[in-house]
Amino acid sequence: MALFEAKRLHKRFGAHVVLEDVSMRFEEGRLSGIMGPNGAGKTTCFNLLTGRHAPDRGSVTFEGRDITGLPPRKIARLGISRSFQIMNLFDDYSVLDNVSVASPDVRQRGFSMLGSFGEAKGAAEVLAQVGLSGKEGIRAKDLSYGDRRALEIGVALAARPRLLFLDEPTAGLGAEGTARIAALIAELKRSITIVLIEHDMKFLFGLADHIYVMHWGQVIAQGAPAELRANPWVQRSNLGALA
Amino acid sequence: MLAIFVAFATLPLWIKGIGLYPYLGVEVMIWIVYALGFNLLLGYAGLPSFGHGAYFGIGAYAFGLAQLLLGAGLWASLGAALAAGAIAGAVVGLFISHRRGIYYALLTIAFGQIFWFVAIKWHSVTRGEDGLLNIKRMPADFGFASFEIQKLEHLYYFCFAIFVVAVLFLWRLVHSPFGRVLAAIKQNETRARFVGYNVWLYKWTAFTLSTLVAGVAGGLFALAQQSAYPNVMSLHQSGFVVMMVLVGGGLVSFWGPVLGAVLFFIARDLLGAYTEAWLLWYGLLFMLIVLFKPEGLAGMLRRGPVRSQTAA
Amino acid sequence: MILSVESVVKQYRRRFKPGFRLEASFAVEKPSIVGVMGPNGSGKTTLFELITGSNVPTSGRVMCMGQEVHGVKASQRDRLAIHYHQSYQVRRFARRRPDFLLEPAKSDYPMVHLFDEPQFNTQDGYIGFMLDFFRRLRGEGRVVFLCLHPTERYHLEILREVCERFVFVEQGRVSLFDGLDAACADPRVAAYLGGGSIA
Amino acid sequence: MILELRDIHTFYGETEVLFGVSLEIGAGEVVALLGPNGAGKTTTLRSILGLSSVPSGEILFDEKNITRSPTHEIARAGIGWVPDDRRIFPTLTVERNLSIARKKTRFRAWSEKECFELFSALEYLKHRECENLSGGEMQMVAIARALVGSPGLVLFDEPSQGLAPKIAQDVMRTIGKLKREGVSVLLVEQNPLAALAAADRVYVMDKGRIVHSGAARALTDDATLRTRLLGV
Repeated sequence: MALFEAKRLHKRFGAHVVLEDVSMRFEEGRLSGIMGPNGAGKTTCFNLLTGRHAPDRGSVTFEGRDITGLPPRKIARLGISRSFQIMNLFDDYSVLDNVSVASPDVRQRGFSMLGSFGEAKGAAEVLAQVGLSGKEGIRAKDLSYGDRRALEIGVALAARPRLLFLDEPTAGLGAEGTARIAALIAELKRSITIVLIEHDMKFLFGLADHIYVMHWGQVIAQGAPAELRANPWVQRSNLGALA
Repeated sequence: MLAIFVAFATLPLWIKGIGLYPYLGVEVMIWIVYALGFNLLLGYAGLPSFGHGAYFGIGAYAFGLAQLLLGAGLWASLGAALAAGAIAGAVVGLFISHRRGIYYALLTIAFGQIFWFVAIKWHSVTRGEDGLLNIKRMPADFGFASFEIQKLEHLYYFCFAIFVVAVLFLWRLVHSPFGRVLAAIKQNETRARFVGYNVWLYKWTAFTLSTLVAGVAGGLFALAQQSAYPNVMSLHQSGFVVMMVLVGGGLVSFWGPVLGAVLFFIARDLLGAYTEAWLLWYGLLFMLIVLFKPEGLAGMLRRGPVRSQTAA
Repeated sequence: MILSVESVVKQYRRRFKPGFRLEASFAVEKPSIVGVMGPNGSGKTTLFELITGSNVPTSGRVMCMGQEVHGVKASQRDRLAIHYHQSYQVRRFARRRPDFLLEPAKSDYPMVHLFDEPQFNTQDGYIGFMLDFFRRLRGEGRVVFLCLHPTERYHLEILREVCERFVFVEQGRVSLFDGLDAACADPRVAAYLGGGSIA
Repeated sequence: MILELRDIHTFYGETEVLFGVSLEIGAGEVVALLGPNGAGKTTTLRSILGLSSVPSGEILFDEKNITRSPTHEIARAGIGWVPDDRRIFPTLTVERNLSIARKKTRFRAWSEKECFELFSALEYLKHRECENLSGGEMQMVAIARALVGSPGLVLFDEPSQGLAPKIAQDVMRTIGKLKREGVSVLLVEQNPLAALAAADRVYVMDKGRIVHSGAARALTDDATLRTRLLGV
């Protein structure tokens, strides 16, 4: 049984159809990728999988449990976490507070009105993992762009997920920044199941075990990177040249 | 904080020296409590409530009715004010907590107007526009001892005690996990959802707490004024608390509303002595601050870049 | 029979005078990939709209999986045929009667997919995935229409690689061809392709 | 040089999309800009037109710095634009669409008559409302509209998109005519071979950077390089 499975998802916003008959399986311990041109429905697909929108038809299961249509907070509490393409940080909070607020430790004490906030358990480890040790006190909005990208992943990690969704973690990063995120994800891959949306093919083909290609709101192809690359049209493209 | 407590504790000793009167101190403290409670919502949770006077008024009526109809003592009447504010807020909160921004603001105005209208029209209970008169200042009974608060000076210290408790509670609250989560929701509601917070429940709780505090403040107001009347529930009275919080700098500092309330009453009494149109000038000041210094007075007093609320 | 366009006529009017007229009558019995070509303004888009049920024919009818498209609830009409323009799905349906008077779609998933000028870029490799997708749809028993203006040699390669049949639309008339060579042999198609500079 | 981009960086919000793009176009030169979906071609055009924020780098047009000029000033300086979605006023006639686009710059003005010579079909369509035109006819109007605005440089964003082969060839031929009249052209295209045939020089972009620049001829002749860069 796959850790996470989506079956025949449909979603439309008014007359605009964004997802049509999308099925995906994410196996435990593997890194799956989703790629596709702009407007293909990748981010909407993520939004459905993580509870931001409910599908019109179809089902989503996590560890065999039906989670279709659950609100984001319930999905998050089951151990599914996500990062955002357009950064979604607690901008006025320090790096440490960003990670602390996102941790289950603080979340459980959230309604304590007289206790003190303090530092969440494991926050230091998360910051070390994403390479932000030593920057605990800096406000999120004062960080460099690359550090903000790293913190975006850090906040998602702080929830101690079993399944991590990352939406274009390298968007807007140059070669160096991309290399940093690639090293981080390669490291994370050893301990958690990851699903990644990415435009950068070189990045994705280097990391993923299985890739879904989306277009027109549908999965138009899927397979291991080597299988996808074997397509003759792919061979003649830039993607072929990466091999 | 200590400086503020000391200033208010000694206020009756020096206030006449600067040409003002002790009752002003009572009024200022009541409004500070009200404004701090309001700022929990506006400054910390980022939820604009523009009909907040309703809950202040409900507190005042509850205090008066408990005393006049049920013959309740001081504590029970204050308890009734607190409970009435909280219950009214809890019910309204059910209808508005899934909203934010302008929709939230509009709904709070609508509910505020409903309560105001009820206060005016439900003549048999609220006595319409005349309001409840002859509310007495009952003795404060602590079980082992009982104090009269008829005299202004005694009333002052009674209010001061409640003021200290309320300020300490609110200060503790905004630095507790609850307060920090609330501020996190203000910064990024979407993200808060995705790390597992029940955003709706937090917003509802914040609203209820804030109306609870408004109810207490309203109860004290009825006690001090010895009456309760619908005027305090009107939209423009609700606007005063928004002005106090914004002018004082509630968005950047816990103490902003304190500054704002003090300035408001000084402006009322000093400007009011020269011109009937003091509110016009105060309104202009408010506009200038919102336009050029949205962080308010507290923001101006801070040197250098505005420190984050989290560092406190 | 998956799709049959039965003596369909669409007559537009301009200021009470007859304007553009499209006539079509053809059928696609079995799952296949059909190429669609024709000059701008020849009626291709109108034809697609008639098939998806977003445009009402003046006479004749379009049958999809045994149902007349205009007899199916507008909210479910996308389970018969869907229209893609470039990277987006277009779904606007003409409603002449309220939905509750119409029958539900018998199919759960669209059986006819009309791709209107998908963007084929040789550099990003998606062409291969798109072509595989068309083949997969056909393998699942559906009909694919691929409308493409062949402005470069590789466009013809694409059409030759995946399409079994061709529809050529010109001035409101629809002709069918079996295979690309048969289509190119027709003088009207040759003229449309611009005198062999790419063919 | 009529247009010069010096190391420009462009952002959407806080996300960087162009990472130091430099390119130049000489007077009367046709330059093609090619690359896969999402490489930054359209963003480059938007940056030149002042529609995207360019916090660092310089854009010089006709020896004036236009990096931070508002779009209407850039247009008045003499940059014409043929957008990929054409953006013609649908309820106005062809003639009216052209007359409202007329403006004076330091470059040569094209009369309506000259435009009709370029696209003979337009002469017969001039009283038609634009919403009744076919895709190819609309493209002609869009180009003519750029020309009556007296441009020194015209930016074409995927002009052959959605056009029948014959019409697409006509559009490419028009670009040759503009060149002979001394108008410079920057051409963004999905169809690499057609663009190479029309252009003097070519830039290839990928992921927000220029990855190749050189003579169009050289790329047409070098099949290995062309396959590697363009996949054709």
